[in-house]
Amino acid sequence: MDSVDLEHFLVVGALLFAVGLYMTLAKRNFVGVLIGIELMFNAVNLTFISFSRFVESAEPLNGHIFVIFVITVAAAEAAVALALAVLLYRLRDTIDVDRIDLLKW
Amino acid sequence: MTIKSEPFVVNVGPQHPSTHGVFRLRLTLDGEKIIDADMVMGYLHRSMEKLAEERTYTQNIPFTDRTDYLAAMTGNLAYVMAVEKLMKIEVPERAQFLRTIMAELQRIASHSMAIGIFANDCGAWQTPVMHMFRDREKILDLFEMACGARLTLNYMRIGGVSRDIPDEWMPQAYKLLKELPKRFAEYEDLLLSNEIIVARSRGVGVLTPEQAIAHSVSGPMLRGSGVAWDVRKADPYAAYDKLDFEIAVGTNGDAYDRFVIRLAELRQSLHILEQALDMMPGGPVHERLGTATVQPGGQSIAPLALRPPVGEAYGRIESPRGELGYYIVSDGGPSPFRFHIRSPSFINLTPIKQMAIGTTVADAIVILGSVDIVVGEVDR
Amino acid sequence: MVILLKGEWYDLRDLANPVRELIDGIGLPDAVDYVLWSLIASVAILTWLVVSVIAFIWIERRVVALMQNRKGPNRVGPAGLLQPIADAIKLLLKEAITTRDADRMLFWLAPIIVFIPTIVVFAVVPFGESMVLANLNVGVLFLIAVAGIMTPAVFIAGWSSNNKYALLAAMRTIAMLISYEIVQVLALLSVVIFIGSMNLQTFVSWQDEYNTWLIFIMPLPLVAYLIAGAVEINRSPMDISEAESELAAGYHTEYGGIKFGFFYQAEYMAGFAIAAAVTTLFLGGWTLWGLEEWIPGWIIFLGKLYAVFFLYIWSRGTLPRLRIDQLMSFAWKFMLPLMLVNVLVIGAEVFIWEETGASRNIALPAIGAVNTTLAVILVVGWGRFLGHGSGRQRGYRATLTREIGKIYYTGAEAS
Amino acid sequence: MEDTGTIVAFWILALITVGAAFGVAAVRNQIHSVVLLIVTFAGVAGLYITLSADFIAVVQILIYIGAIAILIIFAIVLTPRAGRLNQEGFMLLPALGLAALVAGTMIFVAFDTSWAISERDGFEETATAIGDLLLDKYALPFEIASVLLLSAILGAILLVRPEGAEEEIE
Repeated sequence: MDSVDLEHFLVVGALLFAVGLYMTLAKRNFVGVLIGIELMFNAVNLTFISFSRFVESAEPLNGHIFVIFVITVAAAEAAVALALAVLLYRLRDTIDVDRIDLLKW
Repeated sequence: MTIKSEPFVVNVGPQHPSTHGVFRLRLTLDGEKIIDADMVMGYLHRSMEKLAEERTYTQNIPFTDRTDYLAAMTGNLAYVMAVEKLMKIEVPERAQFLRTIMAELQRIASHSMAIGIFANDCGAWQTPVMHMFRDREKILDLFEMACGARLTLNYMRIGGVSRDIPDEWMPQAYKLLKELPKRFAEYEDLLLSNEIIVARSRGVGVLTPEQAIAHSVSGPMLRGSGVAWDVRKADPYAAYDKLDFEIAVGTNGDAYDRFVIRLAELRQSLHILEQALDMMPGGPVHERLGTATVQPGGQSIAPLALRPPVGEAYGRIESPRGELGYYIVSDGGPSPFRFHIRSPSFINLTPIKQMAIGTTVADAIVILGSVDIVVGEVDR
Repeated sequence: MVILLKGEWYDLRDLANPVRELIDGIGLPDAVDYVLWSLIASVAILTWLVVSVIAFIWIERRVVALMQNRKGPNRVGPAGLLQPIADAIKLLLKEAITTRDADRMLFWLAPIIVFIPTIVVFAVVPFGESMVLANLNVGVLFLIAVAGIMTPAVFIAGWSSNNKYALLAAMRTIAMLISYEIVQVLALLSVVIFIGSMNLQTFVSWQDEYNTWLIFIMPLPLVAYLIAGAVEINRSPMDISEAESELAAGYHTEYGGIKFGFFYQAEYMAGFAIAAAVTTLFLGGWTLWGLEEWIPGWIIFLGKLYAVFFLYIWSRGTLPRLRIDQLMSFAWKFMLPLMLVNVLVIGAEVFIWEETGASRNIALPAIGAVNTTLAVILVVGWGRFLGHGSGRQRGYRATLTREIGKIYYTGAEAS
Repeated sequence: MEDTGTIVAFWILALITVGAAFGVAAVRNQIHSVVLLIVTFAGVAGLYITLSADFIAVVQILIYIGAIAILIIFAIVLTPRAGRLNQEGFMLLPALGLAALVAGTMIFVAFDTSWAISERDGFEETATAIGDLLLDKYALPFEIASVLLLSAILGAILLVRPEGAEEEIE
């Protein structure tokens, strides 16, 4: 506990990712799934930034650039996905992913 | 694909800053858009029409103060005119002029409030209404000098007015008349071309003349829809036939037009007042009725127990809110058999559903403000 | 005198000096020193904020009263000075009601969350030469980002109240704040391009060095920022999120007692935050053309801040409120294109200045003149293009007639 | 990173972040879940600051709290009749197992790998350097990202536009 190293941040990232993964797989509500995806994005970003801070590299700021692109994509993804959720709700009156099964087998 | 949007019912009122009393508007919303509007009235119902059947004709005058409490003079006037018509009483000329002057002063006071409150409904945080209060205050001072009361005046009597104005009244009134045009010019400058007020009220709450007539609205609402109609011209009462004035009409029938008309009517009222004060004749202010008692000061008081002949009468005037009518049926007894008030506030409210549907919540408030209701008169 | 004072611990030109001398004098370990120093600074800023809010509640009420022909509060204490304190005591003593179907946790949380961003902003604001709690390199971005926290906080307040007015107001607020955040970002972006830094202290030193204020160089972003700020702090004509005459009290309709007090206080603090940002970014911060050598910089800063905040009081006493759709179209159709053009123009100017290497005495007045003319042309031209302010309504009066029964209706023209 | 401030800050922020993240998955009420998600985002922003990534931290607050959380809130509010319960479907146990497995693997890898740790201190100022990189080396991805955002905006508008909006525009 006398210093904070890369591993600490990686563990936080891993835990966030696991929670996100769990939510994405298990939640019935479409919005819950999205929240899970956002959590995973955050975990990845955190990992990127910690590598960029700690790991030997010629251009350490590349990690930051990656995070910026990830955030951009996440924003776009969130907008489209939530639009899909609203659309789905209008069509099917539900956003329960277990009940959206028109394409099932 | 249709949008399945949850209808969202919002109760504007009975406790709400913009319903000017305890009036309730049930709005059904789709987002911010109004898809249905219902009026719920009766929160201030005091059953005046029924109570009046138990009281003598003179005792009923104070009731007329309390229907439209922002324009008590006009309420008085309409009622006493109806009774005078029933009893075929000729009112002395000085009383006629006093009635006209008081009614016009009341119109200025009431319209000032209406304009201020309308600006308030548009979101101006109290400033216009406070400025308007300044003028209204001076007029109420004049009322106080004339009859001792400021809000519920009880000034008119069957056969005239309760007492003559004191000597200091006329100079005071002339002083006010000199002040007011400057003020009105200021309000016109500030409010008429205010970009935000125009944006908020232009094209909002449009009422076509056909709709307006179908709903039998009156007053600034009807004139706002472009119908040149004013009881003062159409069926002159008091001293209006001797006075020169114009009717202000709008061309678009929207909330902005009603607001503009009220501003223009302030000027017209001022014009009427100037003429009436100059033309004011001398003489008694009260017709001496059969059993009238004469007070030591020479003031005559109408008897408590008037017994008009059997019959019916409808007295109507142009109150600040529209055509105010009192319909009275007499069975020959000391109290009216039937006492009905055609209250402009109530009737002007009826097209609000047409006006509000399709607009937004903010517009509904502006429309309500442009109708200029007094809930005391709506519910009576 | 100034020479004598300079750098001494009793030099009042920088309030931080005496405190720093004192702490250094004790000789504590670094960590404790750091924490103690931050703590003292934070408490000082908070105290100043609360006192300012209390003072400005009184000032606002008195000033608006003067604008409205009234006297304003004048009973409690001399000239009503103790009125805000009496109000605060009243709010504290009131029962903190939670409505039955409210979401209890969020209902209690919302006033606290609303409070956070308004205070945190002041961490990066330079009150004086060295009076800044955290000299962030991304200070400008920080201002915007922290203000963005307001949005979910307001939503939480509106949602948890379980009140229809509150929910409606919360949705309005979110839509509005997000729209104007974009305007705000673009307004500050043009400033940042020009200065070439996002550090607020750099802004002050730049304006000091070049002996000008950014308000003279780029008035348009200032106006845009002030308008976006008015939206953020619910000042008329943008106070639709708590539109008194429409939605009772907006998103804090259900809040009473000290919880309402929190919202009220937070609103004022956010106002000070906007004023502080405007002062620092556009009005030279704590400098006043050399006068800061004689007058403590923080007094200059506060003077400017209060002057900017006064604008909001003024507008509140003067202007009616816009409708939500008008406000949104104002943001998206009017402000956004203008701001985009502005960013482009400023970028071009910076580029040309660098390329030509003109001296500052030529470049700055030229840029200022170009920007001011352009601002006027853009605002008037774009406004005309969208059909505003063409003077069409200016001469509109009611038609006067003596004839009865005629119909003058010509059909409603669209606004 | 040995100084006391950073260590204390890291542990507090890490606990808040991870705790709030678990809360996001665990609480029943969807709105509470989003509020905790905002806390997680804020915690991650704090962690970025301890990693001396000030620009990214501010961007995190700006985009995630100011925009994405709001979008999620909008989605919840706009779907009123959908269940607002944050409940799990039939995938609960497999998901739990998989998540635990992934977390375990990643933590194992994190501790097992010998990372090439550099000895440099945190970044002094990242904003300018990031700006330079974005407009120089990464100019093409930057442009592509802007096109992506534009198409996302258009797509989102197109998806939720009500039927008959074409006539309204004309």
